[in-house]
Amino acid sequence: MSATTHEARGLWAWVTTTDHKKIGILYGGSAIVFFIVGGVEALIIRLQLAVPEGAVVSADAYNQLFTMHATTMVFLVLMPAAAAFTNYFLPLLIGARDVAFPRLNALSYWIFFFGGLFLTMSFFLGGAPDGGWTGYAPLAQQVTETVRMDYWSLGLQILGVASVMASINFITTVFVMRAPGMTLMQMPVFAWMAFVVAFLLLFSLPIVAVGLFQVYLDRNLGTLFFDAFGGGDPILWQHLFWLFGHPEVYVLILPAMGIVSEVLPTFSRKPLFGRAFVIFSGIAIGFMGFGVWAHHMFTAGLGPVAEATFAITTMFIAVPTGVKIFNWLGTIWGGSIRFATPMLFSLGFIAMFVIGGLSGVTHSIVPADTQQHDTYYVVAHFHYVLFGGAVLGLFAGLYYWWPKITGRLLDERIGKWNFWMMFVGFNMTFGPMHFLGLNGMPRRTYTYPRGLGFEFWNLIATVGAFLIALSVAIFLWNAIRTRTKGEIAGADPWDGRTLEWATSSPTPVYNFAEIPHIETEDAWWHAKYTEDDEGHAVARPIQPDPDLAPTTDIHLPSPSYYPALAAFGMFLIILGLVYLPLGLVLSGAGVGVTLWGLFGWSLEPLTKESPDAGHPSPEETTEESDGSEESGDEGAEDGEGDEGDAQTDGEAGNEAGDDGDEQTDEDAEDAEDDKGDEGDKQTDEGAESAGDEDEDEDDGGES
Amino acid sequence: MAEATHHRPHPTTKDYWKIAVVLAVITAAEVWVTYIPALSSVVAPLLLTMGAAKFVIVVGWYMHLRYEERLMKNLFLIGLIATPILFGAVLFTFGVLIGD
Amino acid sequence: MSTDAAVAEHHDGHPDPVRTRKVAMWVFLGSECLFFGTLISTFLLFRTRTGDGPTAVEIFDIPFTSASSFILLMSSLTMVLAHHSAERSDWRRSRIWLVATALLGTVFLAGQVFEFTEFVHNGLTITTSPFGTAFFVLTSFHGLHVAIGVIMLLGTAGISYAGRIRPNEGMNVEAVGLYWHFVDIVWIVIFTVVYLMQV
Amino acid sequence: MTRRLRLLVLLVLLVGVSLLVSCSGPDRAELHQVVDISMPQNSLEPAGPEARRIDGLWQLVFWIAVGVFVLVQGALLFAMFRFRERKGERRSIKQLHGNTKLEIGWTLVPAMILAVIAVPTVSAIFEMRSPPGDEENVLHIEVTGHQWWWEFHYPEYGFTTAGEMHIPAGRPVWLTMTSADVIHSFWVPPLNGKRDVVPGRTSHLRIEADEPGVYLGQCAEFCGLAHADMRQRVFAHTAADFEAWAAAQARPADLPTEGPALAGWETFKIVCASCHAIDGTEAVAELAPNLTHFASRTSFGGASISNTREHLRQWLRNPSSLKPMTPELNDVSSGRILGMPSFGLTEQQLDELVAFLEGLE
Ligand code: HEA
Ligand code: HEA
Ligand code: CUA
Ligand SMILES: [Cu+2]
Repeated sequence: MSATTHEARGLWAWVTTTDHKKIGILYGGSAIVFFIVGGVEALIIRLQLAVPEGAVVSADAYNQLFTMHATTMVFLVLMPAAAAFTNYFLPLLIGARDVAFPRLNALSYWIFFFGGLFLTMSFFLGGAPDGGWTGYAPLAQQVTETVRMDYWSLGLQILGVASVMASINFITTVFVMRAPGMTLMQMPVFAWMAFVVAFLLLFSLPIVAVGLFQVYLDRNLGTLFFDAFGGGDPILWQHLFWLFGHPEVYVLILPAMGIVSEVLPTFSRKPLFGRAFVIFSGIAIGFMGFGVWAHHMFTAGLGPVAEATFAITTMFIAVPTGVKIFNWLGTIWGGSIRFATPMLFSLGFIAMFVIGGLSGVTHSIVPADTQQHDTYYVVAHFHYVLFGGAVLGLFAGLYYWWPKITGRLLDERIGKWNFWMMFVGFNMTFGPMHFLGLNGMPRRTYTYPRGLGFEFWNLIATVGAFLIALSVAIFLWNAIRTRTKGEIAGADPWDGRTLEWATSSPTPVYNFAEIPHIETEDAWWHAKYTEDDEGHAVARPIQPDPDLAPTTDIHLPSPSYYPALAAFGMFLIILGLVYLPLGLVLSGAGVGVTLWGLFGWSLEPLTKESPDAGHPSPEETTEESDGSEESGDEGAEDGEGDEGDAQTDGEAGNEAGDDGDEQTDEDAEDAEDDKGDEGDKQTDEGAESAGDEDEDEDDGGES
Repeated sequence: MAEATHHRPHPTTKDYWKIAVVLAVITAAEVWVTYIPALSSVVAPLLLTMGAAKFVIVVGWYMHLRYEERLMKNLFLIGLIATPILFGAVLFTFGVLIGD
Repeated sequence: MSTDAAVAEHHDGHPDPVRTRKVAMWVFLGSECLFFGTLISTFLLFRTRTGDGPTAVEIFDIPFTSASSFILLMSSLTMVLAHHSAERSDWRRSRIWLVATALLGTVFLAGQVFEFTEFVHNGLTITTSPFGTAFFVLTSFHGLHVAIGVIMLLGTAGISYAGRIRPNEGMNVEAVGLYWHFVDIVWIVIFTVVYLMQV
Repeated sequence: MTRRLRLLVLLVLLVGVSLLVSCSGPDRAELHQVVDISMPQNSLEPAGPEARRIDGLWQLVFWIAVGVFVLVQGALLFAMFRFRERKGERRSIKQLHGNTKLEIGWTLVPAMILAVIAVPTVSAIFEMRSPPGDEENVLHIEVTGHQWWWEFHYPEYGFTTAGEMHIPAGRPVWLTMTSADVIHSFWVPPLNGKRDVVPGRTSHLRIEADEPGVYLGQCAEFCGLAHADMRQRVFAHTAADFEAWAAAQARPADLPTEGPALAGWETFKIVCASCHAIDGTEAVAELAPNLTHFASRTSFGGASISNTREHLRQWLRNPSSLKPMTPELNDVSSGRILGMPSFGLTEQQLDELVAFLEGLE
């Protein structure tokens, strides 16, 4: 291993990187590849359904296709895409040099990578999962001759482990790594939504993790969890899945909402309207998202009391979501709107998400839902929120942040083609599905007979799907040609408001030459502008320079191949578990590899030869306990090293700052410190407002 | 550095032993009540309270949660509170809670 | 009550490593609550579904389980003593307590293995009835956590013995400690809800 | 590049569409034989009281949603047009940060709208789930979901049929449903919403048709390979016609006495009787549809295949060629039946069996 940071080159540099930016790019690249995979699956689905009695694929192949299409799009496209933006921009948005636990971050990515590989491999190893992305019992347990649903349960399991690790990492990062002075409420909205998402995953994934273990055990050890005839209960699975599944859908949409909340202000030259309300509605959605899961079970026979309760909780999620929509309208209202591609995608997001949301509310009307459930009307609903919402939002983010990541702008003219093609194709594909569903076409059907009146709209939908494919191809072309022909962006191409634009493009490895001190939200905008007495924006005479070089050397975490190695070990473990009993040999080897990776990791210093005598690098001692696969524990374990490192950075920054500073600035600093204090009172109120009553209970316990 | 966050003095070694004795006594009591037919009607609530007491003691003193800042308290408590609420609802739809 | 801590953090403008790792650990434990909550709820749903297999009353051996529960409970004492010594940089004593904790944990695991074999002899297996399924899966997952804890404890003691002592060693002991105590409180719940309340 | 794009689009469309039409399979169901309306499975054309009540709720919610939609999209488009930045222009913008009154407003208004929707919803939930009162003269039918066909048992008349349900129009029918294997969902959109059919549980559904007619539906919960082919046809008759039909169905089958049909019956006893029942004979197995009055049905194979001689022959020759099934995975001991095997019958045996089955009026 190279002694100093960033010596490794080429592929190896990517395998061993612990830089949150590179890991973010890895997530993003994987997401795009899987988007094409899941998209091609979708195109085959559409071909099969274009005409009645379609004969493009067999029923068996079709069931694998729609199951993997959904699994891919949800777990291997939207989640990693959100993870990509969070990884790359969360530290930048909060003025940090990295996440709290860089190597844990790498481990999360590599586990995700092998999880995706594992699921996709199944196509070539006796067939892909074919029980629907919801894997309903007892169907998922019925055929144990094939290993398809074993791939599904183990694949989702390991992807979940990766997400929990990442969530712990992001939550800790937000709590401890914010730039000095930045209160929670001053965090950019995207950072806030990523923060809420981390909590949603943290509390919903362990539930489905248990469910997935139960599926695996039922299939392989003959346990009776979901075996109705053995005394078990298939409905239990539906609860466990949707207790995770519904929070999950907000996991998919909140990051997009965060992106839109960053893009709209920038391209309206106006701050986000009702910032605090947008943030709190996000938190509210997070909380309420845990109280509606049974709306996926309205035909399962929960009994009228439960059905009525969940109908009401479900409806009222529309309220905080509406608050967001209306505040976005308030943001562009009275602004000066530039229709750059990111803005187009954001406005498209609002328009399309509202449609999907409204159809969602019609689902909450239980009697009506007994007609809509498991029909194409539901398929229409969730594609309007997932594609019209999440995907359009993520594309907005791609066009918005591409220059910060690559240093070059994506071509605007091609971008507009991309948007309009996708917008039209999307509505052509999924708009008709509303009619199909209400006219009686169930989902998950490999074909439909002539004479039910489904022919016309299905053909339209298929044509639309190919328009979408074309738009995606246009995007890929735009991305490729930008690498050479793209216009050089400069640090702040959009006249941005938040900290990521306060450093040069592409982002330097150290993120910021000096760790900024934060007094307000939209700190970068306030560095460039002031408001006159009527509140009009006025450019400051002296503009800040984002392209400063660091005045002291900054120590960053060294590359390490141990995270990737440990992840590979886990891959071997689950692969072995598919093929019991012989596979146990492979699993055993996997355990060995995993332990090797974690042990090597625990003895490897995070920053090599840190000259900083003031901070004895404690890494060697940090991770003795990594014999375990306890994500949280590792988190805790390698935190120390990272923090030791973060300290050196912090000081480097500060010293540099103080050296160059004039008298006035020092006052300013004191002022900041005070801000810092009250800031933190807010901090805790902000974060803990939820838990106050818990607080009391706890005291009660003590006395 | 950890001390910086502590407001009440940490327990001493002696305190820890005392706490252990308390825990042991409660455990004994728990087992004891299950053998008393007279208490069979109230045994469930009794056990739950005693279990909860042990739980709080370990979390509060041995895990020092009562000495930590609210942030950490609440990070843990959100999960702790959410669990019974969510699964209370689930078991309700199965009629388990009413059942007995 | 947290403000001072936070202020302390903000005055020197960079985060406090001890706090960082504690936050991460508590976050993780919050997540673990739902993990075991799911397993325990599954058991509560199936506790009476014993089919033609043995019921809780027939199978449980309360005195024995009480003993092993007591042992695990006391391992929390040794654990906290290990942490206490470590904070006062008394590494020798700290190591002794760590090993003692690991030993108690191992004894508990041995007890669980014995209990399982007993149950199987008396006709309760993982496939006998939903009750058996839920019971074995819940207690095995807890046992797995204990086993991992034992490895972590021995690792900590070992590396401390290897002489790699650093000011933050105390923190490592605390991290392992938090995990260990959590495993213990989970058992407190299981012992009360799964064992005592079923007989 | 504009022209190039247009060309691309055209190409994709042409290739795609031509490709598709070419690979559309034969019409197995021949629905035009039994129904003349254009959308016989439409939830928006209710044909009974339950479906009509649902439709009423739907209409209410739909139009409210349309209202919200128009307002929001209208505001969006207006703002986009009114506040667009013109070329070169660089206004300095008033930095509005928010307005608490507005926030309260657009929190409360949606909440109130939803409260309005909630009231009829909740009452409908409770009323539509209530079992029939004794005063109603309901017809009871026991429904069992199988992979991949529906079994209908008429307890008052003591006969069992499959795939096709006959009911008296204008009279409520109370379904008592369960599943023999995995979860299915009983759904005939014109008559009522769907209800899941869960193994180990019984669920209920009330359906009623105003007028005589044919109403189509299909299993709505993904239940494996042939989920798409697990269909049902509901025939509503006048009271008299229904009683006549029921009486006919209640009769035991009249077995052939000579000719190929008799030979067919012999083959049936050896080959088919291990799974199929024919009332009043020694064929009593219940793993597959009861065939007592097979010839009186318009369809078979989970009501997904029209009951014609050609289809019947093809089915008996190789069932999986008409409907995707995996009989190789059948496991009678565990009751897992995933399709009808192909028995490699000779052409003559096929003729005889067809003759026999066509005799089961
Ligand atoms: C990004 C993902 C996402 C999002 C954000 C949502 C959002 C919502 N969903 Fe959706 N949903 C899915 C993804 C999502 N859903 C998926 C994947 C499924 C299918 C799973 C499967 O079976 O495979 C599903 C299924 C699903 C069902 C089950 C349907 C069935 O199977 O029978 C229901 C039922 O209530 C539902 C409801 C809702 C509601 C009420 C919202 C609300 O959050 C919407 C709120 C938003 C608005 C309402 C619009 C904006 C608000 C205003 C403009 C204010 C004014 C509005 C009013 C006064 C009404 N969804
Ligand atoms: C994020 C989530 C997401 C996304 C983005 C999509 C995108 C699409 N979905 Fe998907 N879908 C789901 C989530 C999603 N879906 C879920 C959860 C289900 C439920 C599954 C279940 O029931 O279990 C589902 C089910 C589902 C069905 C119902 C299947 C059934 O019930 O039988 C259909 C049918 O049309 C469908 C279609 C499509 C189409 C046409 C797209 C298109 O938008 C796809 C567009 C993308 C591409 C086309 C990319 C490919 C690009 C190219 C090909 C360019 C060429 C370049 C190269 C090859 C280099 N989806
Ligand atoms: Cu039966 Cu779908
Ligand atoms: Cu939902």
